[in-house]
Amino acid sequence: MDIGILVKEGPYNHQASDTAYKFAKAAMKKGHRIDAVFFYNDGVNNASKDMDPPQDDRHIGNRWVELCQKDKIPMMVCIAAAKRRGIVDDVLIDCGEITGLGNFTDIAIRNDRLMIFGD
Amino acid sequence: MDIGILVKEGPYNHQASDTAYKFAKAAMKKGHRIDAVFFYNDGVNNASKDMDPPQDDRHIGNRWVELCQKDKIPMMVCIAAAKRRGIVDDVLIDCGEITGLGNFTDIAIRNDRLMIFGD
Amino acid sequence: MEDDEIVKKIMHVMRKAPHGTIYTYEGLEMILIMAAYDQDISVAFIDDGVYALKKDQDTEGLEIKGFSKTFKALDGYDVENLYVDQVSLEERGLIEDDLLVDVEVLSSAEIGKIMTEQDVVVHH
Amino acid sequence: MEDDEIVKKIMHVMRKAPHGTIYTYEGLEMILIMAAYDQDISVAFIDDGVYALKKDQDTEGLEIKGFSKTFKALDGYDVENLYVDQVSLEERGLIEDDLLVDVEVLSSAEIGKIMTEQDVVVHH
Amino acid sequence: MLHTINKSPFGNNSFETSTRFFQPGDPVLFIEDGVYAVQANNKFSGTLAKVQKNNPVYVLGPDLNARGIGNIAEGVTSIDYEGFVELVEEHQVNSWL
Amino acid sequence: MLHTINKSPFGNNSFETSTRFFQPGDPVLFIEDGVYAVQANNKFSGTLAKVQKNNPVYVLGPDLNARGIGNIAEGVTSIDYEGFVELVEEHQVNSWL
Repeated sequence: MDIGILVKEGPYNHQASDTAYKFAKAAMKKGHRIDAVFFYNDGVNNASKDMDPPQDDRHIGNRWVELCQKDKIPMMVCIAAAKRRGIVDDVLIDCGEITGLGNFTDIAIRNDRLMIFGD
Repeated sequence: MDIGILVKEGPYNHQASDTAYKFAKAAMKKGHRIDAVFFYNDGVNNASKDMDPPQDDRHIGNRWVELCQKDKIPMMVCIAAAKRRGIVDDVLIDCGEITGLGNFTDIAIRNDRLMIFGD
Repeated sequence: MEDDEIVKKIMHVMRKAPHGTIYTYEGLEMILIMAAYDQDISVAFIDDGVYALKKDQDTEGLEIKGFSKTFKALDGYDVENLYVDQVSLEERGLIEDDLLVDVEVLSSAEIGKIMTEQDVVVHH
Repeated sequence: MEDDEIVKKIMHVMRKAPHGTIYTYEGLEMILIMAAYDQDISVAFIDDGVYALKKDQDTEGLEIKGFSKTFKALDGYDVENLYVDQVSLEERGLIEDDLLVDVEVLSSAEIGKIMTEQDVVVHH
Repeated sequence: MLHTINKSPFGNNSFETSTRFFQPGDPVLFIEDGVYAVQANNKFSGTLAKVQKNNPVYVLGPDLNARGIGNIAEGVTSIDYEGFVELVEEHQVNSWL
Repeated sequence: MLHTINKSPFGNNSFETSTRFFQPGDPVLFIEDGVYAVQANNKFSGTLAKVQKNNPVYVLGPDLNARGIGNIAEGVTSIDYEGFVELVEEHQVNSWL
């Protein structure tokens, strides 16, 4: 199955990013394809490259980079939501891309499922 | 009266930043002193210098800079909360300062009131 | 594009109050973009989401950008299926005439049935 | 410092469930720092905040850092006034023995009275 | 002690919970999405009326206007941000987030 | 259609509201703070029992464990993330945020 993922909350403050990641890993393990992860609302803060959590905690930013680099899943950030919140190219994680809601619409349309994680 | 302010949510996504700003302006108008604004939890995202909201909307980042530069109110960002979320010196608004919860404790102790805005 | 001929049923659900959080506003921005894609789009207003349609909203005193009137534009974008949950309206002491736009007031069961027919449901 | 001799009554209120959001965890971090400042600190657990003290929390399956055991350390920091709202406990089918630490279970009115005596109340 | 409530009573339990903790005479101020609690004739009118027996109730007018809520319960005082500051001058603050 | 609920029923109305919209047979999955809804013998046990008459109820085990909730209502099936994926294979998804 092809699955799109929408993340609507920022890292650490809400569990949404964690659940989305764990779901994506489990889905791939079962042979499904994750088409893209799209960040909206405060979710755009997931794409910040400068997260530096305590050593004994998970690194949410690195998880997205891993999914992108190893599993070739595009990490898309909504430009309108990102501009409001100060997420610009300079602070973006490797292989994060700033894009529009049109791309999100394509994701919603072309996949078998759209999984939404938020608050 | 001396008033400390704690902001616990990020800009735009929640009204907390707006209410805090409007309260601070009204308090100063009535002759009170705002001792400091401290950002905690997702509130640290208020200190991002790169916000670029639509022209016809308010600019929350610039409001904090104005309070800091014109009214000399320190804008303090909790280091632990900021590191988790990728708020580092490079992305900080002018005159924002990254500091610790010890400074917040001082703010809570030395002021007549602590005003808290969040979700 | 490959998706040109796919028409999916996409429902947006507004369940939060306007202004206290951005979800309704950014939800509306998403709907306006999606409306250009010739999909079968509907919007359901449930719980505090019905307050998004309340007449007479004036955000000037907050210095926050208002957007309630944008709901009136949905019709022009061919987003015509606006469902309002009757229980939500009644709990809030509101009637249809309190709302900015023409809507279909339905029972929760009726909206629930339409929900199950969707390919995608997005809560804002 | 100028504040050396001021002792203020500061109450932290935990009202949210752990793990779904970070408020409880970052609230606890704040309390641990404040505890070093010789203030009169108390913590009230109300609503889902009582779940923060539930025994047997194991976050390994979420790969999220657990922190419930840190509540046990509060005693060592001289944060000894831990109040739990009885109604909140009962609504959740919990008893004192379900909690990780020794607490004082009080009525809402009793906690309300203590609240009014505070210089600062911080909800997390 | 001034209690502020900033969440809609429909979506969140903070209003209903907070009422258990109010002391007689404590002023209560509704702000942000909390202002829906003072809308006349809604599901929470009974809860609000009970609070009003022992507590003066205020609402932040700019938040009401933003939400188009013109019809508020009798006895509720609408104030602006300066009125908010005046309440804070008189009382310590308990913000029910 | 699979319904997921991620908020505590105590703090937020999403569980109670969602029940009005479930169609008979729709599976319901509690995740994140939503899992408190399946804790045995709490305030929402009656609401849950009513849902169970018409809908199979699942809960995400890792979220239960994280919260130390060992005692869950009879008839609720605990699953892991792979079980979550299996439900998604079978159904379109409605996440009640």
